[in-house]
Amino acid sequence: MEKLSFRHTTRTALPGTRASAITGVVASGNLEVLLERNLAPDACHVEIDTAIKGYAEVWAAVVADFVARRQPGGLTITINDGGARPDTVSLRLAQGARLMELP
Amino acid sequence: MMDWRQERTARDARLVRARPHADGKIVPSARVVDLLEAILQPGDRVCLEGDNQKQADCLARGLSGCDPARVHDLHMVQSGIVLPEHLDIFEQGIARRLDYSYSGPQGGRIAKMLYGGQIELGAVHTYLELFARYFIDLTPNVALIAGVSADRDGNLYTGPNTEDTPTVVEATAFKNGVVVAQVNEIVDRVPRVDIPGDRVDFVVEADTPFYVEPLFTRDPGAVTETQILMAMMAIKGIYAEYGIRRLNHGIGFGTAAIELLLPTYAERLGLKGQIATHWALNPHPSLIPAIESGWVKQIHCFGSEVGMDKYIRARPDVFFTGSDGSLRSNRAFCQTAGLYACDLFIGSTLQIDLQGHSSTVTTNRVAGFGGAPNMGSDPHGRRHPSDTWMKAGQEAGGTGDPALRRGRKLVVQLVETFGDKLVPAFVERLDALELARKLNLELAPVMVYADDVTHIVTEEGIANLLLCRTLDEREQAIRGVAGYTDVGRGRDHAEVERLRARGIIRRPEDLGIEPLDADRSLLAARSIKDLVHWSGGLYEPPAKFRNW
Amino acid sequence: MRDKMPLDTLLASLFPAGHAVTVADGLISGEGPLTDGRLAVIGIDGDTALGLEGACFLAGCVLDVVRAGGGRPILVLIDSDSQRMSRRDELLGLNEYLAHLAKALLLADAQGHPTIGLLYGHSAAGAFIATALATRVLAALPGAHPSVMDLPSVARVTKLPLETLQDMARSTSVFAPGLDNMVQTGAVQATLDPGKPLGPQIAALIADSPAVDTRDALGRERGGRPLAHDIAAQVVREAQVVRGAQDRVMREAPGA
Amino acid sequence: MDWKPVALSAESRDQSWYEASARARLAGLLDVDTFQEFIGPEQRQMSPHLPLFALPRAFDDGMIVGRGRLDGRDVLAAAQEGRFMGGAFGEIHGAKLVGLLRAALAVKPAAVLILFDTGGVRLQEANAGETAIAEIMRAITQVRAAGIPVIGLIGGRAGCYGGGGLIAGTCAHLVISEGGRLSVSGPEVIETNKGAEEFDSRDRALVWRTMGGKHRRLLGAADAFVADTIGAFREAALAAIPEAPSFDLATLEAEQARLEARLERFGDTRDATEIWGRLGVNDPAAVPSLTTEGFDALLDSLPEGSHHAR
Repeated sequence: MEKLSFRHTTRTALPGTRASAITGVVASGNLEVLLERNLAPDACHVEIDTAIKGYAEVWAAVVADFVARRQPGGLTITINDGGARPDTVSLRLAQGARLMELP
Repeated sequence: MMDWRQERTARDARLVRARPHADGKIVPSARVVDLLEAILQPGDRVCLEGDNQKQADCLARGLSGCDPARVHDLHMVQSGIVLPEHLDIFEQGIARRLDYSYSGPQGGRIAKMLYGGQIELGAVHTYLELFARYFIDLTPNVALIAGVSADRDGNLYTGPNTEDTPTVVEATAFKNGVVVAQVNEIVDRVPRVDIPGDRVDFVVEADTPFYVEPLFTRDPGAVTETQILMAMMAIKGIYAEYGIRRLNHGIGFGTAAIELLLPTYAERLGLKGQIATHWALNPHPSLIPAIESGWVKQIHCFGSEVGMDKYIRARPDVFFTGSDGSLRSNRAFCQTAGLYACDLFIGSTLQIDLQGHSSTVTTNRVAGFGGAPNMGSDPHGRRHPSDTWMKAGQEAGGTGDPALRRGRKLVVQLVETFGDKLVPAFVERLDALELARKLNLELAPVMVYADDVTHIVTEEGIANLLLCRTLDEREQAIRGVAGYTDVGRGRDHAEVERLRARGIIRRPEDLGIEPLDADRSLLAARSIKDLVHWSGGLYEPPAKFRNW
Repeated sequence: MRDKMPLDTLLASLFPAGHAVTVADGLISGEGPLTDGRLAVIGIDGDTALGLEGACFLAGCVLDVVRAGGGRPILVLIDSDSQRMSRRDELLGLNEYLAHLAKALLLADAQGHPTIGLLYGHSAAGAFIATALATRVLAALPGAHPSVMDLPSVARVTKLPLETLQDMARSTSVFAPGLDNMVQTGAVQATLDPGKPLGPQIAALIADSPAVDTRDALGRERGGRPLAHDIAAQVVREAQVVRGAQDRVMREAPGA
Repeated sequence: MDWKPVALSAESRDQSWYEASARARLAGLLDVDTFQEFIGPEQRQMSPHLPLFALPRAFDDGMIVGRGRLDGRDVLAAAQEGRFMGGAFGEIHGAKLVGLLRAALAVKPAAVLILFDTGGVRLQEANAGETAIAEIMRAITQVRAAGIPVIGLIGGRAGCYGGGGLIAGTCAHLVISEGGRLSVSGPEVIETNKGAEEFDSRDRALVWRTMGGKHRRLLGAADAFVADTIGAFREAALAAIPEAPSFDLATLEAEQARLEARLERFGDTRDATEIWGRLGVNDPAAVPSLTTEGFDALLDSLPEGSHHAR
């Protein structure tokens, strides 16, 4: 297991007022993402607990792209990862952001 | 005086030695070893029929049971190294030299034996190459083949899995060789004659029906959202764009996803009748919904697929069938069709390098080629135009009179950037090169050469390599769809954005596709059971694919 | 590890004045005198696997006691294997038979027949749940060896080396086989003293038996299940609080 | 026979139960937007034991419990996530269900629904899981004795195995789909312990014929057979509430008679098709390929009605 933590500053806050959302399942090659709106509107923290060590750089890149694309300001995002591939991670993050934007 | 009949004389002598073990042409399975020891001579070229589907397994066991003191140093010339016996005979000293094409499940063991020097390797071929060499310099002395049934005259019914048999028999029987067939049963009258009896010398009634691997069955239940996304991109960004009607699919889950999206996603795009109408393809169960929805005009098959017989019999407008109603497949013809008469090949691979060379070889597995390189190459012998072919040729550019510019076949690699266990599909250097070095091969085992690949589709986007004008552009186009692999992260971001502006790289959003819409509910069938329902109960899946 | 107490010895200690307990095909049934009344006895002997017929027979014995009424306590003596593993048992619905036996014991207890389990040998998996673990109070004799799965099998499933698991088993009780570990989780409430007559010890267990399920509280006290009790209690608390929609976490949409 | 393929729809109640996540099942099963979770994922009550094995944890430990409405009636519901650790019972996973059942005694819902999806006990927490299963079974009988139906729904990927099978056998009413499997020992467990001659776990037709939803319904081990949609499970759960038997001596005596009769009648059979034949099914071999409608028609045509005392 490896714990990773990323802190980003965003230009804007993520739209919507949902307090929290969860998507995905912890399974082999899959992950769950818990999103909570509890930070300053220009902050985004991502905490990851992953089953597979040694992919910190890939995680950093995936998270940075997600933050740049979605501007998830205000969110703490906590991930339990069962060894998902980066594309699955991107998909879940996007799904989570969409849930948080729902009215 | 010159003796022009030495081979014929030798053949006659083999037959004389073998007669005591046969009743006419019929040999009981208990006498297989005696028969083979009587026929075979040291150093013979032998084709033991077996490919990625059916196996002459009874004869393989028989060959492996021969006394190495009597039968040794054989030169095996066969499509598939699939059964354990195929390699046992090398360990036993029965066989020494090997020319083959495909080795799937034995890929690991064959690599070890090559490395250990137990096998003297001629070459790893594509199917068509090996078939071609049967008629030039690798003509078998003895062919050991498999069929469903035979009559006492040796007339052979191969059933839906005709596959390589006509080719192997043609090369052997008409060049003084001996043909031995194993069949599941001896009958008074075969349902249809796939091989005329005068080309078959002996018929062995096998102890068990020949084995067929259900290699082309993909459970829709295992298709992932990522594969659906890629299938959507391929349909919208390539099939629709080029109007692809004549095509061949690989056997992966990505292409299965495309097949399952035709009656749903592609239907919504209004593409029915415009794409995917004529196929060189095995009878993939995952194509049933598209067939039932009227998408498919016709399909010619390399072989058959376990459980599809009844369905095929009920759809003679779509499939090639015999007078008895069952499928007639033929690997040599279908490979030729895939090479010359199809405008697109799309398949998966394990590794792609920065130029676009791809390989399914890893450092400790030699899986062989099978047919993919025949499908996945641009045939320079092609002369007939089609809109697809011409458009691709135009994109590839060139100088001189347009009427002198040949078209291009579309060769598409559909790959997820990471495979199982987070192994990257994009690499700086193919493992095939390391393998070639270790084994002293002149040629690295490359599945599809870079100059044949036209598009790479990943979950990140489509790279159109036809439009690249320099090697640098090509490298950045590949890096630009290589996701978060080292190769992908090593991209020049500005250059990738320029390529995107020129349409060389297209992201899902550039194609009007929202990745979050890539949902399993888009699949026309989400389980094997759904396929059974689509087929009206005609598809009978093997037990291992059932969950009911 | 101590040897398990043979059934004859156990019965002699339990019923010094004699009893009417018999064993057939590894299934124990009968009764004997206990202080001021009679004690019904069922169980499994000889490391026998519990299958359809056994579960059906034992459940029938329990229901007979319930039908007769009178509050006669039921002692469940266990030295069993796991559930019987066979195609036939599963074909005919072993889960129903085992659950039925457990329900019979739970019904008996609810209707005033105190149920006491006494583990004197092995037990595992479904057989354990259907018998000993379905009683109000579960006691064990030293030498008993309950297990959900043996360590080599755990090693196979978890793909961890056996030595690693053996090391881990020394520091954590939650997964490893053995009586001590089941005591720590609270599943086995008491260990009896084989050196003293068993009758009075059983009678005392009946007298002291808790009205409610205290196994998770015991597990917390003993450290074998640090969180189970508090989690269950928290669910009970939250279920009694009416919350507004505002507090809710946005759940994944169906199909997502 | 109607061979139409499954409908394509994004409507939540048309979604496949088998494919849906535990949360999606709950969302579609209950009245829209009525589910309220207890110990939600934001509380991060995760397994304290999995890190020892270097295994990833889940915020809900694979068990989601809470309350909601079913056609306007208050119910409590628990759903196992079969993809996380095979839906297996660990300490927290089990304790959440124990708590839910205890809560039922206090809040008196119209029913408790258990959405099974489990391989049994989580080996990494085996003792805690095994004990929790015993606590759950005891609690279920108490809830039932209080007059509250406990209804089990089985149709997930992991099936309902091991201790899960025993818990299911303790419920008042079971709903199962074709993909659902209900058993104690799984095929692989039997094969590992007794050999492939006893049970060839790769013969999936055999697996489903022996443990699958259709057989369980025909045998009387489940009360209702439904199509693999969330909506179908919802309808069946609703219909089950008034039908659930009470938990008393009469019910268990009836069950005893039912189980003894089954042994008497089918004890000598080797294969499910023999049982189906004796039940009056004309073409037992065709049963696995029947659609839900075809299977319903078959059930209606059988000479005996259902007698599901449990």
